[in-house]
Amino acid sequence: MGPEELVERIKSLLGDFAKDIKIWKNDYIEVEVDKENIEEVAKRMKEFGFDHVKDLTVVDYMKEGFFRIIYNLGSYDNFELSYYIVGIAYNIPRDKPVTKTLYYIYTSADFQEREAYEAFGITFEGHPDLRPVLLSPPVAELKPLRKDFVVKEDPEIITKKK
Amino acid sequence: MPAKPVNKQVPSKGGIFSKFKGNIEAIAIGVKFFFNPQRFTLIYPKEYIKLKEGYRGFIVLRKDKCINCGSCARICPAAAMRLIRLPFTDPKTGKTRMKLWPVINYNRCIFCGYCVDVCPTEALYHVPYHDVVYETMDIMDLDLEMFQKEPEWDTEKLGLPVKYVVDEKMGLIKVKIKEEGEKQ
Amino acid sequence: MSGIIRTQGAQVGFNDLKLPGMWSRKIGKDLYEIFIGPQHPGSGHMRIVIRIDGDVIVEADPDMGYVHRTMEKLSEVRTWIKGIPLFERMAIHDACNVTLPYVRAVEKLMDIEAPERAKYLRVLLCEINRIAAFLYGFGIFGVFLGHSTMYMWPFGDREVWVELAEWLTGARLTHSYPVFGGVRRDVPAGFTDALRKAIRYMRKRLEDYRKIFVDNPVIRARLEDVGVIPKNLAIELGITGPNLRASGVKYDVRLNHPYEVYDQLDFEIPVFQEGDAYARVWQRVEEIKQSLNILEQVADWLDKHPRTPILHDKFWKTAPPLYKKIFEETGRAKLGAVYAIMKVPAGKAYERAETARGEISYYVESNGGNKPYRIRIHSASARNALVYKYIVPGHRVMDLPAIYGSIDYFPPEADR
Amino acid sequence: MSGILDAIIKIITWPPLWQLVVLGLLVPLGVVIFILWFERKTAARVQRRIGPYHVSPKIAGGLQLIADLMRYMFQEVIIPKTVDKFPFIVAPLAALILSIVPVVAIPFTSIKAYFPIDMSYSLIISLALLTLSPLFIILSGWASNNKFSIIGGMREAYLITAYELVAVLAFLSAGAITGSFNLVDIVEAQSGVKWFIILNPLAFAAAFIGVLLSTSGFPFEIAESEHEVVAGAFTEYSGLVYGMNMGAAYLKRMIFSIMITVVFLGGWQPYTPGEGFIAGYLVPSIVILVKATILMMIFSFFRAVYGRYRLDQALDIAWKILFPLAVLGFGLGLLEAYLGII
Repeated sequence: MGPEELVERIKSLLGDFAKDIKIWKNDYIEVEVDKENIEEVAKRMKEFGFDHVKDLTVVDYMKEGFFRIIYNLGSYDNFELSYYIVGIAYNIPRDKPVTKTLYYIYTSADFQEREAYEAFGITFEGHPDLRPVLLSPPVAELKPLRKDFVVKEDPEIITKKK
Repeated sequence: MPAKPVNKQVPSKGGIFSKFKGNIEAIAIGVKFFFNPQRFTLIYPKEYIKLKEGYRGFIVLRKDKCINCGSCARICPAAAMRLIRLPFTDPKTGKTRMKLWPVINYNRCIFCGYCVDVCPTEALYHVPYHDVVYETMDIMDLDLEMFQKEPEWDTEKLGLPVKYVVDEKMGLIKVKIKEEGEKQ
Repeated sequence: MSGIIRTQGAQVGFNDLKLPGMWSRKIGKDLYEIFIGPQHPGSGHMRIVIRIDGDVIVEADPDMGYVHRTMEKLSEVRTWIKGIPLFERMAIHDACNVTLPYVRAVEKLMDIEAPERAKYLRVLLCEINRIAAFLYGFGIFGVFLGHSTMYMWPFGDREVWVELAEWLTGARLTHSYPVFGGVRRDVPAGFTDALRKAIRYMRKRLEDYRKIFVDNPVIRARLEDVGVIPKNLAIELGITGPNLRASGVKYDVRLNHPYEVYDQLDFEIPVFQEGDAYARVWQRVEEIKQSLNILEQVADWLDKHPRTPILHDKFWKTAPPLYKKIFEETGRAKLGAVYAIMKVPAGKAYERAETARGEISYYVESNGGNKPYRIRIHSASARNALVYKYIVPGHRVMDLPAIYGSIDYFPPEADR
Repeated sequence: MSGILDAIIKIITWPPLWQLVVLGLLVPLGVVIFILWFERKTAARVQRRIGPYHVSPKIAGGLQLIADLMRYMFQEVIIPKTVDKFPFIVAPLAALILSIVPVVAIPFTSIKAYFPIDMSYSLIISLALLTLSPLFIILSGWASNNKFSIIGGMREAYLITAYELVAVLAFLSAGAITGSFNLVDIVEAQSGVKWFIILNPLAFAAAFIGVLLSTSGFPFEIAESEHEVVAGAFTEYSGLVYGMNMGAAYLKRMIFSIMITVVFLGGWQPYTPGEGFIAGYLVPSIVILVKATILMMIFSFFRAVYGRYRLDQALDIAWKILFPLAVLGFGLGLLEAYLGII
């Protein structure tokens, strides 16, 4: 199954929910949806054969003012689908980072939603155990993966010592 | 030809006989190694491993080859390599100019060897050892003069050089290297 | 979905005991709470909070993050090449496997591909790393079950593979071997012979392992029917790697999304059906055997083919004569200065690879600059950590080390 | 002059003192130190290592154990604030003493003059004393007031129920064969090659595994299992007190080994005690100690080849395999007594 064919099938599966579908580098398909429909989309994708969340990525577009939440779905059981990763992406505003959890559809998203919560401060409504997983609570409050948390990496390659 | 999945089975649980056999086998192999231990321990300060050529150990600068390009400092992932501005007198023209020279901070170095690989004139090279002792953290931050010397390797004075050779029976065997490079 | 025990009652920010800066929670009166870790001999750099009723665990809460090094954030402030030594610190004994998808993702964005010889060399180091990592896992597993010989033997035999990796790359563990467009060194003279010897040695040793550990009745008693992950639950939780295949799922990135030259090599993906800790041990034994097969084929290929450039033409065409001379003499491919200031075209790429502990995936996004815009890593151990929460409850306290060891959890990899 | 010397020798060789201090404490202590060294060396050989080496390379690291002993002796003894101090300190001491005491009931010779206490129920007395010391391990775990200690203590308590009956039954089967609970009679009955290990291998196997269980030897090192309960009941102990705890386990194993030697391995047979101190007391006790040491070496070899069983599996083994085995051994003993093999 070529990527184009998969895109067609996803289009017919999701109908109007899919706002935009892009193919990146032949094996990564990014499907843009709306925040409101995410649960329905996830349910349909799971029935379609994408049975687990490979990873949950949040990208901070600080200048544009939104977070892009991407559930990268993969398949274990279906050999043809397992070649592809489908990223279900939707945007939420930076100043109100609240969204719905997919924990009850994809159990594999459990810790990853906690990670997104600690690193970006995104609240997943309905997640039963939303607390930091890697960071300690005081550090998690700084939301370290947001772009406005700046890490000072010494860019200077010329030293003045000695 | 791609990989193919193959279904496998764990051995069945078996009865008392297979349990008995398992116990006997375990004890037998224990006894076998008890009488023939096959060890290859390195007795460290008394022996040391003479590492192979190409080992990424400490880094030394050949100043005469350096063209002051700064690539090494730019590629250093740990920010251990830095450039320092020092006057340099050109032996041909006799003019003195300020130039940028690399210096290394071994507090930070991770021995990835990118600097050596990226150097366009092979002005940097690895010495094949890594067990060097510095007395304080300060002197690990080398200056240009120290950076040109191979660090002092005390292990060499204390012990005998050995090397490990991959062997079919033992895995690794310890081979003593004689002074002249003869093998025992 | 069935069989999953969902934790109840935990709310965001609960702090029953009013402790500053930490979460705390009251537990039932007849429960006993034990902290396994982080300074516990039975844990790695992590903590598992278990609540036990008698000898049976009723709830387990893995508390990771003790070796979190903010790799995703750090990579955003460093140039592209600096990511390689950074990411391989996730699992230093599995360095090539862990960094390879990152390198490949960046190569995808740059639309380049490594030369064939470099691909074979990558596979060579990947499989050496895989075997070494499996042996490492066996060692930890052995000591968790109190079997000290199984601790020492794999660690000693791992030395063979570490020695080979050192010979090939110049470093015992953190090889930083693959770079964008190829690898850094060609095989030294005499390497393939030593490799073949090591392969034959390892095959023999696996039989020894079987006798003293895998078929040992004590160990079998500890592992059989312990930590069973049924197939549907394994898929649901997104378990990965040998743990997944031991549960009967035919999924291996080398099979489903072949990378480098894995589609040209002849090897098997062993799959077990039982899904218990004992099947996971056998899974690893079988995978070592397959890795040895792969290594044999790679050694044959390398013997047949003379030395050709191991960096992509984009980098190697412009290389000065000195570089080519050094490559001919020593096999070291020197890197062009462009690596330090390289820019990667804007775009997104998703790449994964099969490490010793399972699938690692990288989401790489570039905005065309000399630094990544966003890199998301999800490592195998991080995915397997769900096992503690969903599989451990219902087992006895003494099963915890058995399950911990059998899923080969490696905290530094999970914490990133 | 010679009178004083004689008096001193007489005091030292006074059977109760000699037996308790020399045969009960000093010699086993020496054997335990040797066994600890042997255990480490054995494990090292099987595991392709060198083991203790750097302290004294010429005698294969033999002084390493002395160094370790010194370390335990001079280490600070930390008594945490939260522990119950009196039982915390007394429990390991009591456990240590109780592991040695059974030796007063074990005869090392058949000459009556050299019995510390002459009694006809020595088998039962020594067994009863031997099974006392684990109570104090439970006590020390309890007194430590630490979660791991309490779990370790509870595990020990479970194990007691498992091995006590097995060990007692297995040893008593010797009494069934001979019709006497006097250890001297039991040894005398094993003259020639009629050792009870040959006559009654079932009881011997049960006793052997029972001893492994009771002294937490591999594969039954469960109560101190490092990977769940840190050091079990001894988690909070340090320094000399910890060393006492550990020493008690090994001393107990030594005394158990002596018991097995006497009951199953023919005691001082094939040697027949003669007249005088040396021929009548010293040589037979050496024979017994050598046999016991070999037994100890076999026990410690298991460390190199086995992991540990789970607690419930150990109990399973004890109740489902060892207990029937011990009963069968007892029955076999009765049968042999009935047939008059002895």
